[in-house]
Amino acid sequence: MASVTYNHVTKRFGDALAVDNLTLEIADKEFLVLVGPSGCGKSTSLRLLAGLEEVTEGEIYIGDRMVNDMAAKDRDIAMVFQSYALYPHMSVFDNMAFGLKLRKVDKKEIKERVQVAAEALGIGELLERKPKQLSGGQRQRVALGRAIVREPDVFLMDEPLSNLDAKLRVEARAMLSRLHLRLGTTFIYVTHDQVEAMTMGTRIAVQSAGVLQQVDTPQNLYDHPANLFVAGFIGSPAMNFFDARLAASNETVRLQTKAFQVEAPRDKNPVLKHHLGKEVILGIRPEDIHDKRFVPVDVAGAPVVAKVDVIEPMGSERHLFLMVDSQEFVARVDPRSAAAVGEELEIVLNMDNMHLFDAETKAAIL
Amino acid sequence: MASVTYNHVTKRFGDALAVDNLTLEIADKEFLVLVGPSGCGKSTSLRLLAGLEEVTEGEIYIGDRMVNDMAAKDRDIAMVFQSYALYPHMSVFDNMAFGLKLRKVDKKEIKERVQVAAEALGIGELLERKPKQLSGGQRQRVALGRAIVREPDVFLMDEPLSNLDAKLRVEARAMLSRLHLRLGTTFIYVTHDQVEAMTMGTRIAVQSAGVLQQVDTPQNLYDHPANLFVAGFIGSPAMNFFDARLAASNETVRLQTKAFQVEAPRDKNPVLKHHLGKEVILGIRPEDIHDKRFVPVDVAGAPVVAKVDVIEPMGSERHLFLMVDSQEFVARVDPRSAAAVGEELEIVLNMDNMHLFDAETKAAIL
Amino acid sequence: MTQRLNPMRIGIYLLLILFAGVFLVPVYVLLSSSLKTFTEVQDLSRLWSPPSGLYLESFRSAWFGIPEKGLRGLGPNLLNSIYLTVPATIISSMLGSLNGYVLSKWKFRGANVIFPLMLFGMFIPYQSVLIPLTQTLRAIGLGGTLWGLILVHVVYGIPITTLIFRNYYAEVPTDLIEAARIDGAGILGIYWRVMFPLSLPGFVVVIIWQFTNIWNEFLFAVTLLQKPELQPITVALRNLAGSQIKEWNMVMAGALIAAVPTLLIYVFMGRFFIRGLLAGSVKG
Amino acid sequence: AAPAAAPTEEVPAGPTGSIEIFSWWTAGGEAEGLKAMSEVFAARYPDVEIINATVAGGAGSEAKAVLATRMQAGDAPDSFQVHAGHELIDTWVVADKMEPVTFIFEENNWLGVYPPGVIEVLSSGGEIWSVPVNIHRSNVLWYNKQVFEDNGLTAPASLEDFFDAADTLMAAGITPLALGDSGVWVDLHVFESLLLAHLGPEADRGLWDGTTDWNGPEVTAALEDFARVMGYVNADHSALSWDQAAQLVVDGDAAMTIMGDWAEGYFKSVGLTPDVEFGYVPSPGTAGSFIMLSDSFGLPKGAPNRDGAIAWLTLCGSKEGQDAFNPIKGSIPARTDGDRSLYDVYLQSAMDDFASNEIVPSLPHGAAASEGWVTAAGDAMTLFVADLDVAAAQTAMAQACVDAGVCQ
Amino acid sequence: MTHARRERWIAFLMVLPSIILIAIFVYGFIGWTARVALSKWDGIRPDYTWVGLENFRHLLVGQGTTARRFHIDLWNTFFFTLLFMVACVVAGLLLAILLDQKIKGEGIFRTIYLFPMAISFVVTGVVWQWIFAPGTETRLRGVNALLHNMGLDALRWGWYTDTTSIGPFHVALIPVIIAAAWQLTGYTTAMYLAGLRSIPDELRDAARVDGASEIAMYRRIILPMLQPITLSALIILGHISLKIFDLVFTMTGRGTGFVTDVPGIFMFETTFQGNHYSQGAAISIIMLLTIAVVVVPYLIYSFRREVEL
Ligand SMILES: Nc1ncnc2c1ncn2[C@@H]1O[C@H](COP(=O)(O)OP(=O)(O)OP(=O)(O)O)[C@@H](O)[C@H]1O
Ligand SMILES: Nc1ncnc2c1ncn2[C@@H]1O[C@H](COP(=O)(O)OP(=O)(O)OP(=O)(O)O)[C@@H](O)[C@H]1O
Ligand SMILES: [Mg+2]
Ligand SMILES: [Mg+2]
Repeated sequence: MASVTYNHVTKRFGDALAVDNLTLEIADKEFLVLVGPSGCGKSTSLRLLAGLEEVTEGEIYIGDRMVNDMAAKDRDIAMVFQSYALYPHMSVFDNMAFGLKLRKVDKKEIKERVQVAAEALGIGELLERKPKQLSGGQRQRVALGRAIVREPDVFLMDEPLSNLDAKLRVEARAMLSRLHLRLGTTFIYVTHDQVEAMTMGTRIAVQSAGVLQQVDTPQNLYDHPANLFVAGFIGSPAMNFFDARLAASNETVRLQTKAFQVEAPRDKNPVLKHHLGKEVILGIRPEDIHDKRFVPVDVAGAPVVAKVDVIEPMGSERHLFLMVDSQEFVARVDPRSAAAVGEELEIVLNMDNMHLFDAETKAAIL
Repeated sequence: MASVTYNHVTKRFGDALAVDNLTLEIADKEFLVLVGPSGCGKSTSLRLLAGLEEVTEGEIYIGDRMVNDMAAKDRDIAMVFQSYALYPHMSVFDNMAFGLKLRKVDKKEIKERVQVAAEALGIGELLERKPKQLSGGQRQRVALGRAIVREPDVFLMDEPLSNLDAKLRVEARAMLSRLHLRLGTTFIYVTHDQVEAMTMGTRIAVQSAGVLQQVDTPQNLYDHPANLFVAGFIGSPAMNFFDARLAASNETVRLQTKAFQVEAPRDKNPVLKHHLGKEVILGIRPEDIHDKRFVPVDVAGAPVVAKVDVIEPMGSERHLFLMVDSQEFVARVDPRSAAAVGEELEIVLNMDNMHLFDAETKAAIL
Repeated sequence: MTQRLNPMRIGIYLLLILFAGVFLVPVYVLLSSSLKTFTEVQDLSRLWSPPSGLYLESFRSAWFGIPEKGLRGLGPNLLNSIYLTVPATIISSMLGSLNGYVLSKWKFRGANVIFPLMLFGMFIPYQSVLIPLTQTLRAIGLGGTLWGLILVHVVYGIPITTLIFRNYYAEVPTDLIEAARIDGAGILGIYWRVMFPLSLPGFVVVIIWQFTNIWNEFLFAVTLLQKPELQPITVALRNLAGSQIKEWNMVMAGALIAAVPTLLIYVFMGRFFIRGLLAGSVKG
Repeated sequence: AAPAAAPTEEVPAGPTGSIEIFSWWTAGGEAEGLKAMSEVFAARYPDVEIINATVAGGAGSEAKAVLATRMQAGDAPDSFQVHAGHELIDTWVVADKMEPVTFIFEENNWLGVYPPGVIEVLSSGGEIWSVPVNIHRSNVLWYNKQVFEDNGLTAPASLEDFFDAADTLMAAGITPLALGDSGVWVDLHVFESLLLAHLGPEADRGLWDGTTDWNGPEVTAALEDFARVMGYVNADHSALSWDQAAQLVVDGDAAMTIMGDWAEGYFKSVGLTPDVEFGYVPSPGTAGSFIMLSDSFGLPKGAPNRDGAIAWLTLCGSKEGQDAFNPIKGSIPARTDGDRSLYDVYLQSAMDDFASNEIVPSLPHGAAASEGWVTAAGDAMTLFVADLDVAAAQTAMAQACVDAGVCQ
Repeated sequence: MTHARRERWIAFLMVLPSIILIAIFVYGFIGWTARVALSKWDGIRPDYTWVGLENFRHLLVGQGTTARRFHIDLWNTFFFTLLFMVACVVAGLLLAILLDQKIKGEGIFRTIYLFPMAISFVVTGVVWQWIFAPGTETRLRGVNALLHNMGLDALRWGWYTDTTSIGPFHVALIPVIIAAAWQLTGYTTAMYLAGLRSIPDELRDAARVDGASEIAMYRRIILPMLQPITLSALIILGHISLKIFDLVFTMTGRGTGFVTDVPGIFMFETTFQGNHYSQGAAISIIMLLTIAVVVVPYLIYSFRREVEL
């Protein structure tokens, strides 16, 4: 059990900068999710910690130990790979026991630990099989099991759920959360899927192009994204953005987009008035756009008329792809909404939950 | 443009039954999604229609033509594969033009049609590239383009979005929906992902173990699943099931599960009273389970106390994994719900939306 | 992992160089002998000493022969070897490729029996078929002709080329074939337009293997081709050595000349060799 | 340059077309000699083109495999080189693959110019089966004159002389006898000289027709001497070919070697002069006998161009042809009327011996026994030089004679 | 005829030429050879008189030199094949592992290692014959001279001229094995290299994280995973070594006391030198059976594996 610290860590591959001056402290027992688009340096950050790549600059600590020059095998970490990287020639048991055998753990103890871990993961029956004979979900659990039996200081996982189908992924997420609670070990988890990040992380670190953007709890990240990138990355369907300009008349501040004009709630005036006349970007999450006929009672917002382009029924809700002029955006509405494709629909924007970003710096204003 | 009819179609591989007596009519211009778990025979059904497998029994019609003995190339269909199956040695242009060249279409026309399709898909710039030089999303669009330029009677797609990441998949779904509207061709789409099925299909056919379970519109399927399988398969998180027994006292019918007892709404009595004393399965969708503190105004349901096991914040909502005794179930609650793991939470089941299944036949009662 | 020069890596390089040295020892002998005079080369105790001078006469004699002494040179036979090896390699590769394609992607009933039966052909000792072979070739009118020998190399090349291609094509996704079928191509169209263009790495492995073997093959060539003007270079090379006194310096020079084309193939195609093996024959 | 002399023998009327002559003379003096003979032929028969189908490797090796394969496929060359004697007769004649060439001998009146011993070797069932072009001698001991002089030795005449000289040489740190038996026939080659020394020409000839007992004491003695000889040879004999062994003599590392008279060609090719740097005597104990072998050409049945082949054979047997071939090849003519002035000093002495000595056919070179017998004998010798087991070798040699159908 | 059946016919027709050729040139000829092996064809003229298994009896259980030679040959083949395969596999694997360490100039090394395959056995045989010619105490040759110059006189010996045997194993085979291994190690190296390249890096990473040192990683993960390649290599090497002829024929021949004799040479000599055609055919059939014993299980194995996939 240990904390992990990245201290101004940089990694270059030749000329390419994969991780840029990363400073990040991960507390003991935390479930930190590192999320970001493909190629942003997530895996590299993780592999630096694992000892699979060498740090170009900066230091990495596990607990108090500076591990820059320590071989992977000595770092007392376990890692789950996207491909699971199960040893194809070994049985499930041998896969799980491999790390322990190398550490010369007593045979009886190995057997016990593997048994316990396997039972916990529901693969107790499969110990004799070869990886080839397992389904995707089973393989994934073996990979987890292999990490668990090691009882490492830190658990690293690099997109361990990417190869599972939707159903299994949902189950596996919950399983991982429970596992983290039970083991009480530090988890560092890499994914490009914001849903995984949101649902499992105690904190989430968002990375983009090698640079750390924001670190916070899932709900805070969702409610208060620090910048345009985080706002757009977290949430599905993604937040809608509108280029806008702030204009004031009397006590109301209005947001003028190319497509429509809406009023900002009064309580936001103290902040907004510092930005009058500026180019800003208005952000509205899809669930804050309602079909006028089904606006929840506690919402009072700005009305707009939009054309329905595509409808995606989800059973418990509907995603409407809307257009005003050439501006496209998505609304997440009540499933009873009977809007039809091509229809001009009256919608309501819940401006209480609006976000606002500086068009230039992309930083959050609100 | 054509309708498609499967007439008592069966396909066996040796002894294994892949498709069992499938009868299905697909109207012209329909977007039919064939959905089901892995190995249920979806791909096989599609491949039978494409002429890539031979029918064991029954007939397949495209329009009025019986196509059982017709070669794939004469069926005037186009197909998009999960792997995209782009010809790696050909440029994007040649990939798209291949089918036309084989059909000896005039060179100038080929060029025109490819150009138009490419522009429509936003890959007009990439025509000179080789597939290797494309990203996943681009490849997917080339595969689509290759199908489009052929202007076939029927479009077949076998999990064309499985290899895209979450973000791209959301975009691609909308693109496919728009494409279907624009082309006005029959689409038959295979997926194991119920979200794709729900969001794109004009109708959905649910298959399980080679047998067709139900064919209906997405919302109907969601609201009125014909049996336990469909109910569990459609919707994410999946519907919660509780083994129960119906008991009547006075005018109220009660559902007794191992974990709790709830009353059924009075208006359902006419149906329920035929099943008193029977073993049934109660189905409640996660969104019909509310944190008592955040019950929407229009919902009046049955209160239950449950222990919170795992919490998945999704930003706009929260998934709570709950336990009563050893019965696990999931609730989809308001994001403001402050429930903590381990807490005993008061929840409310919206019994108006309850589902009920015969424990023996698994058919829907309600 | 780490790429810095540490003692470990220096050790690796040293080992590789050491092995390269050992591998080159016979090549050194070959080369230095070819540059020696007859008396020098006869003296085996001077095997390791470099040639006393650059005696290129052996190369000249090996290439042009010494007509006034009744010695034929390799020159014309090199061309024969090319006329033999190139078509035989191409045809056997093509046949192997077709077989591999059919046996991996269009299995008809019995295909799974035919394949191992074909493979077994790889293992027959060639000395034992010389007599029926010559008789058969004469019976079909190909006795003593280059085409007869080409046929023989093609036939005995079928097992290995089929094996390599079948394994290679097994890795080509079946989706591609199906896409082409739907696009309107038939079994032959798919081969020509899709499979064949994808086969480069497979062809490299097969060509390297076949070219080397056919080029260096001696027994069939010497038995089947009588006319000196038709004989390939290996036979001519053997003929550089008389039955009693063998001028090894000239033979070695000839051997070097004879090895040039195969060497060129290695140099130009070697890069793809591993890739081809990776995709194909490795699976065995 | 073709000799201008007019043909002395009668020419069959105007053969034309091409003839394929199969031989293993691909390089060196033998190829050059063949070339010289072909030129004579071309001058005499300008209308016939010679296809020189040569395959390296000598008898019993690739060349034989090629020939056998072709003959069985019915693809006979017009004429092919073959060792005169049993190699020809037991292989080809008994298989009914050959036409007798007695008529050529008769038409050209050759019966008088070839020694009876040669005719005997060529004949079977009252017919002559091939035309010999040359004669080689097998039982020759070659020695380095300088080494002999330095050690005060003279060329050994008897086996006792030989072993005495060998002891002297051993003491001087010189390998007495150079042996290069990487080719199996070399062991047989040495052994046949020893057999002759112990048996004498008469009994030696009897070995091949069953009249001399292979289990007799002389054969035992020959084998015992062979075992003794092996004590005086270079240790690396099995790594060397006969010419590399000869090189040992050239270099003075070894003093003597027993080899056929083609060795002279080797000594000359490295620049030595006969009687100056190297000397030669009959193998110890065999003076007065001449173990002969002969390259000859035969007339296969079904030769595509029979007339051409006959023309070729006529030339091979002619004085002109043989005098063109042999001086270059380093052998003597099979005829007794060769032009001595064309031959060097050694060959002249060989011609003298050939005319006067008892002729004995050679075993390893196909004159004395069938190929199957030679092979079996070779196998026995291969084992013998490794284990020097006299009894086993004698049994095996006797068995080989039985297997060949000659002994009972 | 349905389209599917028609296409299967076309498929069959595409391989038909190969099938016919193989049927004649392989199985027809094997049949012919088998027939000859059961006859008493002894001499140039074919003689198909049936003698049953007489020829085999003569070779396998006879008393004479023939059977003695053939027994030696079988042992020689056994040891030659065994050691040759071990040498090629061990050296090939070692070189492949070394080359897999992200080596600069890998292409050059690879070409050098592959180069021997490009030269005809017929020539390399002679070169190796010279190299391993031991010479005599007074005049050392080849490798012995080199060893002497390096002061390694203890390592000098008679190489292929040495008639010593350890049990049925003739030490003279060692130089022949070295020569053969030299020629084919490059090929095994290439195969192993391809195999190493096909092992995902993630597996190595997984092993490292699991606590494996580089050596442990190779021993416990990489090597076991290369097993199928080893099998393929063994088959290719095995069929070459069981049939080996040219190299031994030119390098050492049968050797004194048959120390380096192999069935290929025996078959060739007895057939084309001794004119014992039926005996030669019997040797061929025994060679073929030996190969079949090795190869057929392999074919079955790879066939099974495929079905499993
Ligand atoms: N071994 C390497 N050599 C060179 N460049 C590399 C190497 N590994 C990664 N990179 C580069 O570093 C950058 C970050 O790569 P990394 O694998 O960390 O991204 P990622 O965030 O994990 O992406 P993904 O979601 O696709 O896995 C990329 O631009 C990548 O091309
Ligand atoms: N060529 C074949 N030979 C034998 N069995 C087959 C073959 N193709 C499919 N099957 C079997 O038929 C059944 C249906 O397979 P199919 O591929 O249609 O499933 P699917 O619904 O597409 O599954 P997935 O979602 O995994 O693609 C499976 O049990 C499968 O194993
Ligand atoms: Mg990554
Ligand atoms: Mg499928």
